[in-house]
Amino acid sequence: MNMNDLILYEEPRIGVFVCDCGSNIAGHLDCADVAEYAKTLPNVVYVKENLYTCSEAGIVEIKKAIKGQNLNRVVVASCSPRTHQPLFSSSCAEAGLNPYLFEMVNIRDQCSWVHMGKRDDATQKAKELIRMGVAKSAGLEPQEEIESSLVRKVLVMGGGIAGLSAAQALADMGLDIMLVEKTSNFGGLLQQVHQLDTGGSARALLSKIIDDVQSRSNITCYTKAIVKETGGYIGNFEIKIDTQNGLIKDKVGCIVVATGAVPLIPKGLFGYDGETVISLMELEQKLKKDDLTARRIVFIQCAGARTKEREYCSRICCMIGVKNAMIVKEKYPLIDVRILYRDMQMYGTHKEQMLWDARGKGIQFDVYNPDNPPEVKEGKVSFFQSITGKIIDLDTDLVVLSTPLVPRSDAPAVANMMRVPTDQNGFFLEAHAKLRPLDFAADGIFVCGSGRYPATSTEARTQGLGVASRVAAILFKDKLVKSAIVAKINPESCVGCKACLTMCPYEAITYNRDKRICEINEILCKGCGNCAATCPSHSAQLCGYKPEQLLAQIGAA
Amino acid sequence: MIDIVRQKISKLLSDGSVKGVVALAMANGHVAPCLFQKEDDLEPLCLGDTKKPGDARYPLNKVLITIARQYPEDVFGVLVRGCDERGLYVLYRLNQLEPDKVMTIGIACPQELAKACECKKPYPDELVAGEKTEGITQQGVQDMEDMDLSKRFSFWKNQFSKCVKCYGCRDICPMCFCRECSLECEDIISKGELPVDIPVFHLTRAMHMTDRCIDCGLCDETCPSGIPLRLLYKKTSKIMNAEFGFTSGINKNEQSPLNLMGPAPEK
Amino acid sequence: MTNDILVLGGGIAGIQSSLDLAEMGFRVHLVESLASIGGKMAQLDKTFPTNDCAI
Amino acid sequence: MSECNYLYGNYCAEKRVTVLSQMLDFCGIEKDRLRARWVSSAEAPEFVEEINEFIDVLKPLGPSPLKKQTSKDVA
Repeated sequence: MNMNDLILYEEPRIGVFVCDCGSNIAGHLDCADVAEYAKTLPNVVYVKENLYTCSEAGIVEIKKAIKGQNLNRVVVASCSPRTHQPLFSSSCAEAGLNPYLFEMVNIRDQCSWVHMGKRDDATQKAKELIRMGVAKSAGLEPQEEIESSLVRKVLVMGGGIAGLSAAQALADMGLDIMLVEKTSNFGGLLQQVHQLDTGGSARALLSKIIDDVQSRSNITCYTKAIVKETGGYIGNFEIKIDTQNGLIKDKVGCIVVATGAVPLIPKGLFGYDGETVISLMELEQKLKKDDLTARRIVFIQCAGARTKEREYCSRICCMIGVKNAMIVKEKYPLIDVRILYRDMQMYGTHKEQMLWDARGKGIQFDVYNPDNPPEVKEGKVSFFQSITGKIIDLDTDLVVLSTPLVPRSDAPAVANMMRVPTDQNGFFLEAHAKLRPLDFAADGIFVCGSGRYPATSTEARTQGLGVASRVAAILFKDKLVKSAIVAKINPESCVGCKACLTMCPYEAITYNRDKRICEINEILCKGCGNCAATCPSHSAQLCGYKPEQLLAQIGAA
Repeated sequence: MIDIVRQKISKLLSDGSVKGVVALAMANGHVAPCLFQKEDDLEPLCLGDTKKPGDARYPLNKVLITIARQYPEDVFGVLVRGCDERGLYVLYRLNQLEPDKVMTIGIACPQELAKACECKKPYPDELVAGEKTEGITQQGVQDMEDMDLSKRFSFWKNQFSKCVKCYGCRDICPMCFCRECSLECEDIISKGELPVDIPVFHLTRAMHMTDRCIDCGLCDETCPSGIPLRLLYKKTSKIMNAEFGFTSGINKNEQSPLNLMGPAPEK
Repeated sequence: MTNDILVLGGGIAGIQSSLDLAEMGFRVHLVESLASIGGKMAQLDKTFPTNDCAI
Repeated sequence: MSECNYLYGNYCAEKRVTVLSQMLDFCGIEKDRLRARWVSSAEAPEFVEEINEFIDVLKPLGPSPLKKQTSKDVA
């Protein structure tokens, strides 16, 4: 019997640490009273109130108490477990306590924040939440972390600027890369662009990167190829790629999704016909071919964006619109250029200056109202100018619609294959907007470029390089260690009804025909608990969230 | 009818297509489930009729599961009525029996039995003997729904209070096959206390029956306290049908919406 | 070549770089001119859009 | 709903809640006592609004007539 098993048979000795969070918590509820109350709870042998539990001093306090008071469970009542659970549980581990014997109670978000100004209520609720946390902690069991091996190879899906950049950076680190592009050319959306906002040619930038990528011996390029299947898990993904030379099966350690987005084709919007009313990307083509005969051009921004169907701001169209307006004006100074907009989104280095420069060049900007949008009719754009309160008619021979980038039509299929989520607009959704902006919640899969959200070429490249660093942080380790918060199936009670199997979004459950039971691959399991909720006989349970632990918590409520 | 059944069983056994047939036998004046393995031992075979047709019904599927667990590679025959066949479909879905390891001998129920069972489909898809008769339209659920909330509450509270926690409903149910049962989980159901936890005990069971109940009525027949359990499960079936267009046991290759990922299908 | 890396500035960018580099197995020296790391981010209370505590 | 980090879990839960709420109603228990809403961690005001609304619904209903007398108040 090892140490961990012994803990199960010991009486719980619970230590409770109540955090003031400066005045963030203590300002709105009586932490001292809460701490006093915690002392009265069953199995609680030690209680301490800290100014900042997460500070160096607070952590030392916890470690000291684990050793000095022989604690075998630790409860911290403070802020959000999402940000601080890792710190506290690893501190427990450093003091020799299994990190899974730690429980966190969120008395900041759930008490001081939501009941601000109701000190007594907030205090009372904090007591109740701690009572629940303590009840649950008594039933916690130590868990062993799961280790697995790693394949030092990376699959990059998408050969646009984001994917190319990721591949380049990963190749620099000496990793093997499989770069898969659906079309016959690398370069993605940037291929359609004429000039960059910095003045250089998009072609020149792309060629430089593509040549470099193609010259690397550790990057294998596949064009006209599609990733058919992805299975396995972080460190050991099994992939199938449909290439021009047949199906390729391989194993990779991480996957980068850089599948990009596409400009909306504004069919049915503002009289779009592809000739006198065109999209921004079609204008780029015209500029490329030096084929611009118009005398008066009107840009309409937010065409098809920030509407009922597409509520989001594609945020790069303002810059592209202004950039192109300036290129037109520089090349053909006699052309009359007007931009009709709702709001201007010109963020980042030099972009605000670019807007002023554009005005200086004689480009006219006018605000339109989305409730009363411009009308395009036979060589005329009419719009309601709110400043003057008049309808203005503009004679024009070319209308350019600034349309948003929209998710690719196959994005849902990719999301489905990789088992990653998309947001309400259909773009891929990262694990956490602040803490993990390039990671998916599914371990070992990353996202960069416009597949996540419309990005400029600079942003896409930055994200591509960033992803490389995230991947390297995983693949340069000797082995993988994974959280033990996974589901387990009791082989004794499982009747093999496969109900859990169909409910597992991560395909972590397989049916063992010989034993006639379902089994969980712990590396694939993300701990979502679907199986536990489905299993009729409670055979599938989520470690750390077993029914008896949760019911103890509810019972104490 | 019994002669056709006997012939069929005899044929299956003699040509070796099954290892045995689960059916009913009459012995010492009692009807009981029996595994017939020899064609010349079919004398006691019966269809459960004593005073009137089918008045001794047994969950033969349940017996079959036990046998199949022991002999997973062998094929067995089983005597099925409409309800039994529905049960088989659910058990195929839940991987408790494999379709290619089961041979059914389907018999249709006479109108009298269909009426007594309030059976919506008193014959199996694969029929060997008997004449198909009309299904019976059901009323109970609607009547209950028409009562007002407080009436319903006192009705069920009254009914559930009668429960003696004998687990008869679970033990007879052909759709119950778990090795460990939620109804014996002490965290949910307190032990050694009567009345049972109202409504936790019966609602837990009802929730587990949601996509499984094949409306055979054995629970009602079994309950010593006369609790109208079937009415409860009928309601779950009605919800499943109204919300997800699903009825358990009418399709051999059915999929339960509760065990499919993603949103409910469009109504 | 040594395997040591110097990161100048202990704001969110410097901290994240240091963490990722440390994960990769490098020895990182993170230098901050002030008494504590965290930079501008550490002065924020809650951050948009997740309302997480910045600290 | 489609933004769950665990992909489909919330849809699966929604289906079960649909059944349970109607079963409660069938047994004569106010189905308003059960409520499932999906509020992301970024939607604090929505969460507060939901809870307050739920409290307003629950208060007139009062404690459940089925609530057992327990000695859980340990303090």
